[in-house]
Amino acid sequence: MLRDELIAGEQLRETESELRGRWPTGADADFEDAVEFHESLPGHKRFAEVLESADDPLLQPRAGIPRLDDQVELLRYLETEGGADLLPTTIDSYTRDNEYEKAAEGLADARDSGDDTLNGFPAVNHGVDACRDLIRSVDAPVEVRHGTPDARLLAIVTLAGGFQSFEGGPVSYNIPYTKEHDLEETIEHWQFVDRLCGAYTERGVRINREPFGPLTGTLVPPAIAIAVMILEGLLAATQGVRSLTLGYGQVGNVVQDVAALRALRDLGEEYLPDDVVATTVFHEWMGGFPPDEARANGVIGLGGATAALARPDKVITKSPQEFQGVPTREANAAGLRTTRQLVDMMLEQEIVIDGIDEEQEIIERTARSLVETVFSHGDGDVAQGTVAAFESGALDVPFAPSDSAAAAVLPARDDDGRVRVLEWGDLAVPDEVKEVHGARLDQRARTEGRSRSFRMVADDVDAISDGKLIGRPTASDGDTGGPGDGVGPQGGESDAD
Amino acid sequence: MLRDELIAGEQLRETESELRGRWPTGADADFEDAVEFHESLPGHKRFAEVLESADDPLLQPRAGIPRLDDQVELLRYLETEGGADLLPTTIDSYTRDNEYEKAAEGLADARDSGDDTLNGFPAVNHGVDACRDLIRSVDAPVEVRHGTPDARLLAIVTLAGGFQSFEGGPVSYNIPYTKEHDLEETIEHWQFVDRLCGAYTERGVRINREPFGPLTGTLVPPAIAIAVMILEGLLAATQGVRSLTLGYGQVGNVVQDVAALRALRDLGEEYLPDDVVATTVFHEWMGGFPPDEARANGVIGLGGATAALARPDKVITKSPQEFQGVPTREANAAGLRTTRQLVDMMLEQEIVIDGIDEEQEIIERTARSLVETVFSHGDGDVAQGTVAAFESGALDVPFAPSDSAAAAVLPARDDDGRVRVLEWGDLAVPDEVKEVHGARLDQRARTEGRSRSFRMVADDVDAISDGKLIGRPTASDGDTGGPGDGVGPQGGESDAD
Amino acid sequence: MARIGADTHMGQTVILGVIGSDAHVVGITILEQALTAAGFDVENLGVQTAKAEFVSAAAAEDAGAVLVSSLYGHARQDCQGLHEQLAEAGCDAITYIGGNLAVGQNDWAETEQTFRTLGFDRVFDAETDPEAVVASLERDLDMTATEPERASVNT
Amino acid sequence: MARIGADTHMGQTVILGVIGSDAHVVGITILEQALTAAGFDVENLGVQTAKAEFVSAAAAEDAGAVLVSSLYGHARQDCQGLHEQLAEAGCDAITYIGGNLAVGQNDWAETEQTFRTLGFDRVFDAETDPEAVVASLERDLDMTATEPERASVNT
Ligand code: B12
Ligand code: B12
Repeated sequence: MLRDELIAGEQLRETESELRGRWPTGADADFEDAVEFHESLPGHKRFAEVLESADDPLLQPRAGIPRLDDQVELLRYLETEGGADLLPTTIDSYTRDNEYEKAAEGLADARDSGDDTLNGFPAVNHGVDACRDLIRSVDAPVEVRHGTPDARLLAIVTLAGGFQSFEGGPVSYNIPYTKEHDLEETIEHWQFVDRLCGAYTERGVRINREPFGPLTGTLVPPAIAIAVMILEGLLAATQGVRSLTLGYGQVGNVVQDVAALRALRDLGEEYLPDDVVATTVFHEWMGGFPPDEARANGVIGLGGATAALARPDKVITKSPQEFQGVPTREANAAGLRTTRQLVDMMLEQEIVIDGIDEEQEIIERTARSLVETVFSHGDGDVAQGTVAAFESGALDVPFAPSDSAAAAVLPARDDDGRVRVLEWGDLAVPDEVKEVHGARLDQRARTEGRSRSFRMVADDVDAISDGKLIGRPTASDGDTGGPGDGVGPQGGESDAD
Repeated sequence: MLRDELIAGEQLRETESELRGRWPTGADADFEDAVEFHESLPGHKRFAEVLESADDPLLQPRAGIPRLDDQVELLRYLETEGGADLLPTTIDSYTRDNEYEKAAEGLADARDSGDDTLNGFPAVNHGVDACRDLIRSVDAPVEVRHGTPDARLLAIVTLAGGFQSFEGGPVSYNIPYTKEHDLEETIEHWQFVDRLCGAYTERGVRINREPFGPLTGTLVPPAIAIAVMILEGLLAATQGVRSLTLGYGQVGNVVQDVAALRALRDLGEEYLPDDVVATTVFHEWMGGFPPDEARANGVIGLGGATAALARPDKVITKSPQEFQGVPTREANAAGLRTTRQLVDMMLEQEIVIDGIDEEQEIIERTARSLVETVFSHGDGDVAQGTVAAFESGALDVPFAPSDSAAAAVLPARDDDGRVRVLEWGDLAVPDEVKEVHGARLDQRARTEGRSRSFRMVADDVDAISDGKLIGRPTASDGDTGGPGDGVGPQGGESDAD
Repeated sequence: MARIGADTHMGQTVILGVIGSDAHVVGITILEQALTAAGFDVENLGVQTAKAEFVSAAAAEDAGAVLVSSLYGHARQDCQGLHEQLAEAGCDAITYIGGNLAVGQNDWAETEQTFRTLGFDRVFDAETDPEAVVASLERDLDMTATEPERASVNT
Repeated sequence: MARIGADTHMGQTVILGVIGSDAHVVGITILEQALTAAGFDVENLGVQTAKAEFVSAAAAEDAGAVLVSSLYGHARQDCQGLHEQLAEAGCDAITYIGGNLAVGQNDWAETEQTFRTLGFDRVFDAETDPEAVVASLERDLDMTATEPERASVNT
């Protein structure tokens, strides 16, 4: 039965060897050999060390394309031309689905055609040696970024391949990323991943783990994201992970973002064991971007400015081409440099903003209540509690596509642009908190002269891509019309009839 | 003798008719006819009305190219693709020097070659009808932006041509813009310009006047800029100007910028007559830009964010190509949209920053002392006092190229990035204020382990273009080396030897 | 655009889903809401929906339209053969596809052509306003009612 | 770069100024400071300096180098004939130009060629680090001392 307990060494080895048989490249992933490879890496390629010892926020982009040499070139470009401090390798969707066969086809196709026919780097297909080539060819630490519910084989191959940081977690890579994966099973799979990282850690190779904070990226109430980070952090710590980077995705309201980052840091310290080094990562806006690079630069600008105020350990940058598709390397590097300029210009300034403590207090209260409900749902066992709490809806994520989540929570912005909750579903939150949210949303409803409804949610989802923070009704919206997009009809269809 | 007194109607007419004879196009600038043309303009082309009645900051770019049809096309583009609320027409350098002959050559050259061989729109050469064509062809109010010490003929032609706002002033378009123009004479020339605007105003055509707040654009201490704005505002008010937009150029420290904008607004209200409607304009960073569009977008981002916090009535935007040269229209529009996105995302948020009152207090105290010294230098006459105060150095502008200014004041940033004064020259500032600045600069010197010197100034001048706010010494700087550029040697020379 | 009463499209079932292993759910959530508000009967298959699921749902409901969403960049691969399977199942529904249809910064005209060739009646980019989808569907579904030969275009 | 003692260049007068009606003063202020610190005798003519003033100052001081700055986009027009006038005045100084040398977003190679053709020995863009100017001057002025034929390049 699923329990939040250390996987026995024997079981680890057994599962590992079974998994290594699932795809030919698994055979090369020898643990001892891997430890040796990691030990051969210089200090500036050791992810946990570099991140934990940095004075200022480090910048990291997202980037992954199918072919090895292209990926190396891309990463080098982001390092030299973008000034990235930490590098990523984003994995393709087929690999995330464990469809290595399809990924192989895609990779072959990419090699033949020269096109990027996969949306990421199929690391399992490339195998251990190719990964080591990649690690050797760049000058910064590299993280595996993906979205894989069952990332066990991916972890085996990439960690043996010299990657020192691994993104994801059982909740954050299930709930936003899949429909049918069972949450209980996903937790088991991630316990294996964390245990593997723990095994490296025991041998002195402190693999960094980074739960994916932004979740669905779309108006996620900070407390929900923070609770998930704490839970995944606890599960990872049990398996021996000692370097944890807790994540948070910008919501766009400066006070709320700074408060949330602080709450994340404080609750991380409070809940995680003392022998874990916890750092934080701030993701620039993860929701829908404006379909215009100039406006997108404005969104990135607010991200950089917020990062400078919130001072996370790491910032994941966006590119001005986010709306359109996987960015060119130039656009990706541009996003890094725009962010860097803003962060560096603001970092030396002392800017103290009012009202952060109050917001932090309400975020912490809510997040604590969610974490505690998981404890009680599982009679003290975090693994069991997480499954049970999602089942009951006591823990929930808005816009979650997963069958394992109720997705009954609906967020909307208040009159100040802070993300509040419009529909709570069965979320385990104290009544006083609900009252605060309700009052704020009522205030917005009054300002806008309309009632609280899904229309607000739909309008808010589009707001930033339409150039505003809050999805106010526009003059052109009819009384019974569809969701206003704030800018009026745009874009669209293209048909030749 | 120069006095701050209303120019008599007769003298206005006399000077006007003399000036109209200086260049053939002057003949068409008939005042009565012009009043009629202005009256024919719809409300949304009336500059003062549009600006003064706006709820949110309006955005305006800079833009001027030689040929009329190109300029119209450019302005329309900035309106439709950039979303500019207010339009500019930037005048070329020859016209600014009253070298209409050379401007004519440049214009002919531009027409022949199709190249933009002038750095702006030679409005005097184009004449009244062409200006009216321009005004008719666009859908927003248009301002004349220039840098002309003797702008009398330019004002005659452009105001008759339907422009409703006119930038500049006797100090702000002399001290930063010329070497040899005599300040006393420049004041007389601007009294004429203001009187002409006043004459339109009396007839119901409220011409908006905008003293140029950024001055040399380079680390100008806010109090100096504000004092100049008050003085130019007073001089303009005497001549009957009733719509005044006081300007301020971003220094890059958020607290100082917000404080300065507030001080400008408050002192404007305090010193200017009640019948003047005073508005404010915030210029995005006017100093050296990074030689990289992505980084430039970061600078623009901080400008937009600061504008959203300071809430001026108008924002003058920069383009990501500022470093390189006159921007393409696409880049110009991009600067507008990046700013718009940031402003709109932040405007609905209430962000209250600490310490603004203290900074505002010190800025106001300093600015007041400068304004008062002018009053006393002139025995109560602002015009005389301005000349005398610049002569004595009691009023001064850093990096002023003009022989009329001492340019003895040297600014440098403190440890928080606020602009302070390193060398005061004879600036009329209370000792307590000097002590505050001194203490702050000493603190920086200690942080950097070097003494206060011109090196700091040089480093600060380059800092933003090198990616930082403060010009800290870098590891690569030798003890006796030249000014560090923060990024290391770059750019440069290109020789074929 | 004049709004058409909410009951006009009663009975016109529209199948909606995200194809392949794509999990981007926000777009179809918004679309479902807009279509429902406009009176369509929407069957939302959710994310990560296989081709076969689209086909069987369309056949079972005798759907007027099949709306395929794809954001993650693998749309072309995922839609291969969809129209052949729909035809085999005797389904003559109008088919739309929308979202972010290519990996990377591709040329839209090219992308559009790709999906027209695959058999889609209309191809929508990611800037699509939900109201535009409603308007198109209203047009196309009324059209199929009066001009039945329209269906042959798809088979 | 190893620094050369501050007295090395004593007596080597360098003329510095902004040409035409350009008033951008910050660049030459920084350059003056760097050149002075490096031991050059700098005669700073300031902004809005006419061609003739450059020529008479260079002749009067028997200058080793004439440094022309231009930021505002009219450099080409403003420098027309400068080298001919310098030659007439019997001045064989090294000439540099630097700053923002064209209106708009021009191609640098083309811009550089324009000013080489006008007679400048070196052309510097606006990214120039003052230390690079010092280094070039040190090189070029020492060179003229030992290789006098260098001057003929300019006449
Ligand atoms: C939020 C988001 C996520 C969230 C999704 C959460 C969730 N479960 O929904 C998370 C973070 C989990 C995520 C994951 C991934 N994402 Co994502 N994501 C986005 C983002 C930022 C916004 C999407 C969104 O919600 N928009 C708001 C909604 C309302 O708009 P929409 O989805 O576009 O839908 C509208 C229209 O497109 C249209 N429409 C959509 N479908 C249809 C169908 C029809 C028939 C019609 C008529 C119209 C229509 O109407 C809708 C309503 O207006 C976009 C970039 C962007 N657009 O800014 C990237 C983006 C779509 N993602 C991308 C990628 C690559 C991924 C990943 C593969 C990799 C990764 N980054 O981890 C994974 C994929 C996981 C998976 N298996 O699917 C790429 C796709 C690249 C491409 N196509 O070339 C994008 C463009 C980002 C980028 N620039 O790289 N993502
Ligand atoms: C500050 C500034 C102003 C201030 C100048 C105040 C003053 N009196 O100095 C003000 C606001 C008054 C101003 C006015 C104008 N400006 Co202006 N200004 C700038 C800005 C933002 C910074 C210039 C600066 O001080 N840089 C910092 C110093 C340290 O660097 P620098 O000047 O480039 O000098 C360095 C190098 O270029 C090099 N260098 C310079 N000269 C030389 C010479 C030699 C021999 C060598 C070796 C090296 C060298 O070394 C220097 C030290 O590192 C630039 C854009 C930018 N660069 O970001 C525009 C810019 C130069 N201005 C421009 C223009 C058009 C004008 C105006 C005509 C129009 C206007 N906007 O009002 C007027 C001109 C007035 C006039 N008669 O000259 C354009 C020029 C366009 C072009 N060349 O294509 C620019 C590029 C802005 C733009 N993108 O449109 N400006």
